[in-house]
Amino acid sequence: MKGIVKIFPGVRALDGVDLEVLPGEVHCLLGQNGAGKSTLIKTLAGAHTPEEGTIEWQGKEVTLSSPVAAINTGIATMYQELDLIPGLSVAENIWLGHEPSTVGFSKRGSERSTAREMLKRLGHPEIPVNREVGRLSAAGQQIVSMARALSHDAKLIIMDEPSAVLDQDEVENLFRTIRDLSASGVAVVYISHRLEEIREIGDRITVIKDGRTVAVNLPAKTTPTDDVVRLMTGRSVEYAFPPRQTGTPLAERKELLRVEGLTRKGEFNNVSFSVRAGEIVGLAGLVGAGRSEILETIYGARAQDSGTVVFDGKTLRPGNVPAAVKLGMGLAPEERKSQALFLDHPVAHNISAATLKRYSKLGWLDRRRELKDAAEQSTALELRPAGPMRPVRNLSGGNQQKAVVGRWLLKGCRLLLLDEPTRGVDIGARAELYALVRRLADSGVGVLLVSSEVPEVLGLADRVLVIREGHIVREAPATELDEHKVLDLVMAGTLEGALK
Amino acid sequence: TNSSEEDDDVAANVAAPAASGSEAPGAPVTIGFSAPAADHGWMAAITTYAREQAEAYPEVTFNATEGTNDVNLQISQVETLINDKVDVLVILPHDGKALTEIGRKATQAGIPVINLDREFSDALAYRLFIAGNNYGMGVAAGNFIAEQMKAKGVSNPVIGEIPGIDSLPLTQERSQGFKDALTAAGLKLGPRVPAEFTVESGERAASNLLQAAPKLDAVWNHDDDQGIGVLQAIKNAGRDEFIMVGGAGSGTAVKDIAADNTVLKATVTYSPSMSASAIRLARNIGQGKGMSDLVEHEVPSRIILTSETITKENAADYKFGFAS
Amino acid sequence: MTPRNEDLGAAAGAPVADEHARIERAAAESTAPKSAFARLADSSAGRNSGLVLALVVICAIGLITKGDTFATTDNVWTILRLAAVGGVISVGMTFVIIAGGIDLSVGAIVALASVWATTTGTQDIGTFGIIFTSIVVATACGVINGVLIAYGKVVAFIATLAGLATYRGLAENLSDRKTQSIDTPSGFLDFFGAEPGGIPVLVIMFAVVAVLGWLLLNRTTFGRRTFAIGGNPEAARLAGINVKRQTVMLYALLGFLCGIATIMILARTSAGTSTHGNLYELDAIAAVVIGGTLLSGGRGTIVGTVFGVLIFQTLNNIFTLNNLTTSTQAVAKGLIIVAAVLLQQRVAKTSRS
Amino acid sequence: MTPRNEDLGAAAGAPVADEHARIERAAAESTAPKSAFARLADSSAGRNSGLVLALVVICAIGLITKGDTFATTDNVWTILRLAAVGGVISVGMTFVIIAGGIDLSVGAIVALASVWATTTGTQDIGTFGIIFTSIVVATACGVINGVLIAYGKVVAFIATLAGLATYRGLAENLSDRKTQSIDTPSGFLDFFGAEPGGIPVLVIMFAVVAVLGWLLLNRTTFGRRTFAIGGNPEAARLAGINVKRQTVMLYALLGFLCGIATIMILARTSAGTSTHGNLYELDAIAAVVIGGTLLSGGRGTIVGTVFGVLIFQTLNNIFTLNNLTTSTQAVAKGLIIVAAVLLQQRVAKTSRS
Ligand SMILES: Nc1ncnc2c1ncn2[C@@H]1O[C@H](COP(=O)(O)OP(=O)(O)OP(=O)(O)O)[C@@H](O)[C@H]1O
Ligand SMILES: Nc1ncnc2c1ncn2[C@@H]1O[C@H](COP(=O)(O)OP(=O)(O)OP(=O)(O)O)[C@@H](O)[C@H]1O
Ligand SMILES: [Mg+2]
Ligand SMILES: [Mg+2]
Repeated sequence: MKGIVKIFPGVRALDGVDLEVLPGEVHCLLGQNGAGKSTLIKTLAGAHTPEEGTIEWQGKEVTLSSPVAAINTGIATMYQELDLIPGLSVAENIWLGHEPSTVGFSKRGSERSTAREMLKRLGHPEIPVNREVGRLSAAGQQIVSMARALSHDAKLIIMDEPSAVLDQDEVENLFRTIRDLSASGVAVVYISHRLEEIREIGDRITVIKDGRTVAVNLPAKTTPTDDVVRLMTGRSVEYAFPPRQTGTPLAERKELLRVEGLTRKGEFNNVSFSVRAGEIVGLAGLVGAGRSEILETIYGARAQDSGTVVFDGKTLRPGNVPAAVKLGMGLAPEERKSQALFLDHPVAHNISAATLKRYSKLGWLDRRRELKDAAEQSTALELRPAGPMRPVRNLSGGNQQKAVVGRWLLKGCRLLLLDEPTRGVDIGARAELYALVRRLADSGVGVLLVSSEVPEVLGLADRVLVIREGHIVREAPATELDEHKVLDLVMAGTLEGALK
Repeated sequence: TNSSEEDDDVAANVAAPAASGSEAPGAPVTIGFSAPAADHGWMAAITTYAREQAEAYPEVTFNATEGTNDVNLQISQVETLINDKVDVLVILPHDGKALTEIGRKATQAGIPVINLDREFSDALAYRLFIAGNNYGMGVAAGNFIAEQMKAKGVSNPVIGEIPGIDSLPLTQERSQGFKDALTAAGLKLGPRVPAEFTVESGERAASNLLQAAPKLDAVWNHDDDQGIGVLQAIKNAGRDEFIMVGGAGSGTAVKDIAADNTVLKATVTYSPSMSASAIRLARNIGQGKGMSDLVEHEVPSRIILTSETITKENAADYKFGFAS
Repeated sequence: MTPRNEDLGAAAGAPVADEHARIERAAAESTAPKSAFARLADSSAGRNSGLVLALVVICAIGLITKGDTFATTDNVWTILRLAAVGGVISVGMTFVIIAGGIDLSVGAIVALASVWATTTGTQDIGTFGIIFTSIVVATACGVINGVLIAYGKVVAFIATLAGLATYRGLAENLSDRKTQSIDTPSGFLDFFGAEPGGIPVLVIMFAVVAVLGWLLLNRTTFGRRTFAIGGNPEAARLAGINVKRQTVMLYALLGFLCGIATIMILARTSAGTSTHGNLYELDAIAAVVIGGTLLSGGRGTIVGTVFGVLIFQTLNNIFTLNNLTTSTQAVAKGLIIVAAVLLQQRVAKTSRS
Repeated sequence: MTPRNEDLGAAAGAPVADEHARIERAAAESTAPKSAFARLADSSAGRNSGLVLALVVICAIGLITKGDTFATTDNVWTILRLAAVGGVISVGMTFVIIAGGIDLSVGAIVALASVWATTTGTQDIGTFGIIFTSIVVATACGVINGVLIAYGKVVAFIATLAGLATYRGLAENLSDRKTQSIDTPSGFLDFFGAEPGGIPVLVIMFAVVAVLGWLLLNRTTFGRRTFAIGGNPEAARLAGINVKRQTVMLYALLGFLCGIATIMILARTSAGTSTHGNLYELDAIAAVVIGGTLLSGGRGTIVGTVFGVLIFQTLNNIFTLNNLTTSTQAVAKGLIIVAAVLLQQRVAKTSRS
């Protein structure tokens, strides 16, 4: 690809990008949120038509005018935003658009068996091929998306942040697949904000910034992290975790949240713990362990079968979100698109959605103050481009995530429930976010943090709860745990069991 | 107003069985009845008259399937009545031609069919046809207006028309009669805005008509039910330079005409009492009797009613309206 | 920074099989604690168990109030004959709604096709002329709708609302608002009015359309794509589906089925008129939605639609048998619809937990 | 205890002035490269420029065909008076549709309220009785719809379809299908029939409803929540918005506006009847959708709806002035609607690029 230019109304998303991919290599694409990575690969996938620039495929110039054209050329894509049809089954999604069929009748038997085969290759024989995709977890959907890309027998597979919703276990499966692909000569374009993944799987790196290529042909294994980050952000970033709170010992602080025997059948069982003011409590566990469900139940978005949630001395009625919000809870949910964002509404309105009361007098909105505060919030999170009246839909994935987190930072909650807050957020903004969360805690806010990245939980939290299959298997100060211990716990249940 | 006074009128119109002639009590008869949806004063009166007439005969069982404007559903209702093995069927079809097939089927099944008001396309499909005279109604309205214009000495009068639902054959017949009568008198038809037999559509149509014609001499409104809206629109617009003729003959219209305080000066009838007649004759047919005023042994096969013109002079004599 | 997983696995000593067991358990979780009844509820018939129950309740009402006539074979055929015309259209409407669209013009299409098929010229050609004209006119209208929506990018609601006005207006102009009887002696009425083996031809046609519709929706790529563009049109496009062509084909299919319905209504009434098909759009949409198809697209079943049609028509039949007045019918219908939906939800919930 | 955001900003140590500059720059970014025309197109009037154009074209047709009567003040008031009743309902419908709902029962609500407000008992109380009853009955129907949808979880389409049947059935039962004139001598007709300063009261009412509706939708938390639950109900719920209560309030608002419309229709026709409001639901939805509001929710404008209403009524007026037959009107209307939408798209596209 050479000199690709893509213009959206008001934004020059790509401003002359070059990208060169060799057969059998894993080519990593790096850049900040909103740099233009997804836009670039969408032009390569035929989903966008570029205004300028040329694409060469195996030495010949081609025009990829539609997704079909790209697929037929031999380019398969896993998009950043999951592109599956929720109402169709796993097998149907995998084969969508190129169903094996005789005179229009789809061969459902062969569809299913090949789908099963492919899932097995991906290390997930347990995903039922007849299950509706909408009922799978985000991780499950990502795997189906992967299987679909494989089903095309493509020469080039593009993966836009495939690991964002996966835990380390699943990421390893993914890497095994990628290595298989490379071995058979298939090229992979891999996008991720986790530099350690790039190191492990990547061959070469291309860095883009503000729609322009700023570096090509960097060796993935050896380029110093600082260099990469500077290329991406234009500055050096301190990406260490902020220091923990000193001063009043946590044990002496006021208890903010007390969860007692919380149970939802089939999701989690007899969960009890507490969060104190100014404390960051992390929930570690594998995808599907039930952490999101626990958070949502505390928040009232789901009603528990038994158990109580006591917040600030008051017992909450099950399944009552407005009451929880009124008392000062906020939840940044896991699925930004379906659970958090009003895609067609301006960024500012998305950020202020939970804070409307603050700006209203007898129901009348003070829109100027609302806009100002929302804009400040998005600046604090480095949300780009910053136009507060831009529809959220047009933001890059990482920036959308920032808007979700921004909503609750603006609200100024007393207890913040963060479910995968850094999913898809670039390394610079991530550091900002960590600092922000720590500052919040220091000012007395309680934080309950769910993340599939164990280092994040360990680095940010004061205390860690390890969840396995809906049970708390270990509770300990973060300083007493390390990654190995946590991973052993989430897989084997108890440390003793793992060591045996 | 839905005063009870008009309900009394309705009841008074239904004759109690006499002891002699065709009115003498006879064998039990089950009469099946099907009509379009009673979404209009006139159509509501059709059902009411039929029901009350049937109730006046102890030996008559009245099996009414009420109301639909969907021919498909009405066909199925008649099918249900045939399944039920009624003795005689009285059908006021939503669309005469579209229900011919089922009329024929009923006849073939040995059930005599009385076709009310909207005629089947095949005379073999009914035993008796009773109807008002739509064409005659238009003629009556046209003649009345022509007379008035002549009496007033207006040359080249602007004559408006507010018909009901334009796609119904009955509307087309009425309009044709009206036009023919005007033409015969050397007059021309002016603006024409159809309504939909409802008060509201009458108001809307009249508002538009009055706008389209800054000056009018006469208007024929096909239907007195929609006429309530028409009159209100005229009142709202503060217009009174013309005369209006109503249609079908509702209780309110007759009262207005008698009071003579609106532009409504006359109405031409299309009496819903035909359904009461239909029930009486259905009973006669079911019992194998003739009509006592005729010397024939059996009920004839076609009866067409006439359209009366009701004016201030004769309004007091007219009892057979419908409530609206 | 992140430790390699293999190392971890080795360190933890957890066999791979164990890992699989974990995920498998998670996946099985939702099916495991289910009773036989719940499993039935997950199957196609079961997914409609609420509808079945609603229909059963309605039939019970029929039996109680008018057992002698309601339960006769004749009456069952009466219900089915009545259901047939609207049923055929509802099957087509199911496709369009699953694809995230809507068609308000179906009734008007039936009107136009019925008028066109009964002009003297067409009738002279005979049975074939009537059938051919009905189908071609109706399908053409469907194609026009589809092209406006897919290529003209007019919102389906608006495009077909305009179609409703235009097609019915054309029907009125063409027929001069007169009802046109089929009276050229031809086999048309005899054929479609026949009842081979006691089963009315119209009912057979409805059954065939429903079965073929089911196959088309659930067993072909066409059906798969219909779900896809309704579930997520952008994702469908990215998967290489020609969304525009598929959209046109869907409206054409519905138009075609309106043509079939036209033939059926012509057979039933022996006449074509511009008032045919009045408010069919509402009936069809209502049947589809009662049948559990989402108005927002992406999900729905033909079986549900057939139940929706039967529920409405059985209700009509029971009202007729009981001589209810129109007003009472309306009130009863409204209340029963709400009750049926609430009931259906209750059943769905029980079978899920 | 809640830390205000300002503190955070300060804690971050970023100089406030600097941040502001950054925000301003960013905000300017999106407007900078735009032409004056494009900026107009972005403003409220501009977003509806296609509609304005469509209305202008339609008016031009009116002027050309019937200039002498079309352009009179009287005729303008006639159009506006006709637009008023449906307009008030359409404003309410805009809210419901933006919130992702739909209400098919508005016409039936008007029928029921009009009948109830003109019973002898109510009329005896006088003007106040009529107004009070109209509003209370209509609002109550709206609340029932809302509760069924929000708490009973019945799909809006089905719940209000049932409402359509039930309310109209009740209206027929209550009035025994007779038209009930308002003849108790009271100031009702005089008041609402008045034309202070030459402006009909009904038109004033419509204008007031439209302006208040615009303010409510665009300047209050109520409006913001309406957009939110239409844009993404799950996200709205998780943002702490009481989605159920808001839903009930929205249908109640629409019911209330149906009550206003009932008063207006009573004033215009001086009679209550169960046939009032026939097919209002379709007219209102059509006006809203033509006005650019998405049927799927989350987006829409009151201004667009007002234009939609005006376009339809002006068309009707021009048809009448030109003495077109109903059938020709229907065809013309269909074609003009499609043309208007295609035109609107073209304009929108030009103004965007
Ligand atoms: N449809 C669109 N309309 C307008 N602007 C868009 C659209 N899609 C993307 N953009 C803009 O293009 C720029 C590049 O976005 P892109 O999604 O490619 O970023 P990215 O590098 O993938 O970021 P992330 O890491 O957050 O996923 C952003 O400024 C974004 O706001
Ligand atoms: N809508 C749903 N229907 C059926 N099953 C679901 C649904 N949502 C989630 N599940 C299942 O519930 C289990 C827990 O889900 P989930 O992945 O959200 O857990 P988690 O611990 O929050 O994981 P993570 O946050 O790491 O993704 C999984 O087995 C998932 O498949
Ligand atoms: Mg991206
Ligand atoms: Mg989760």
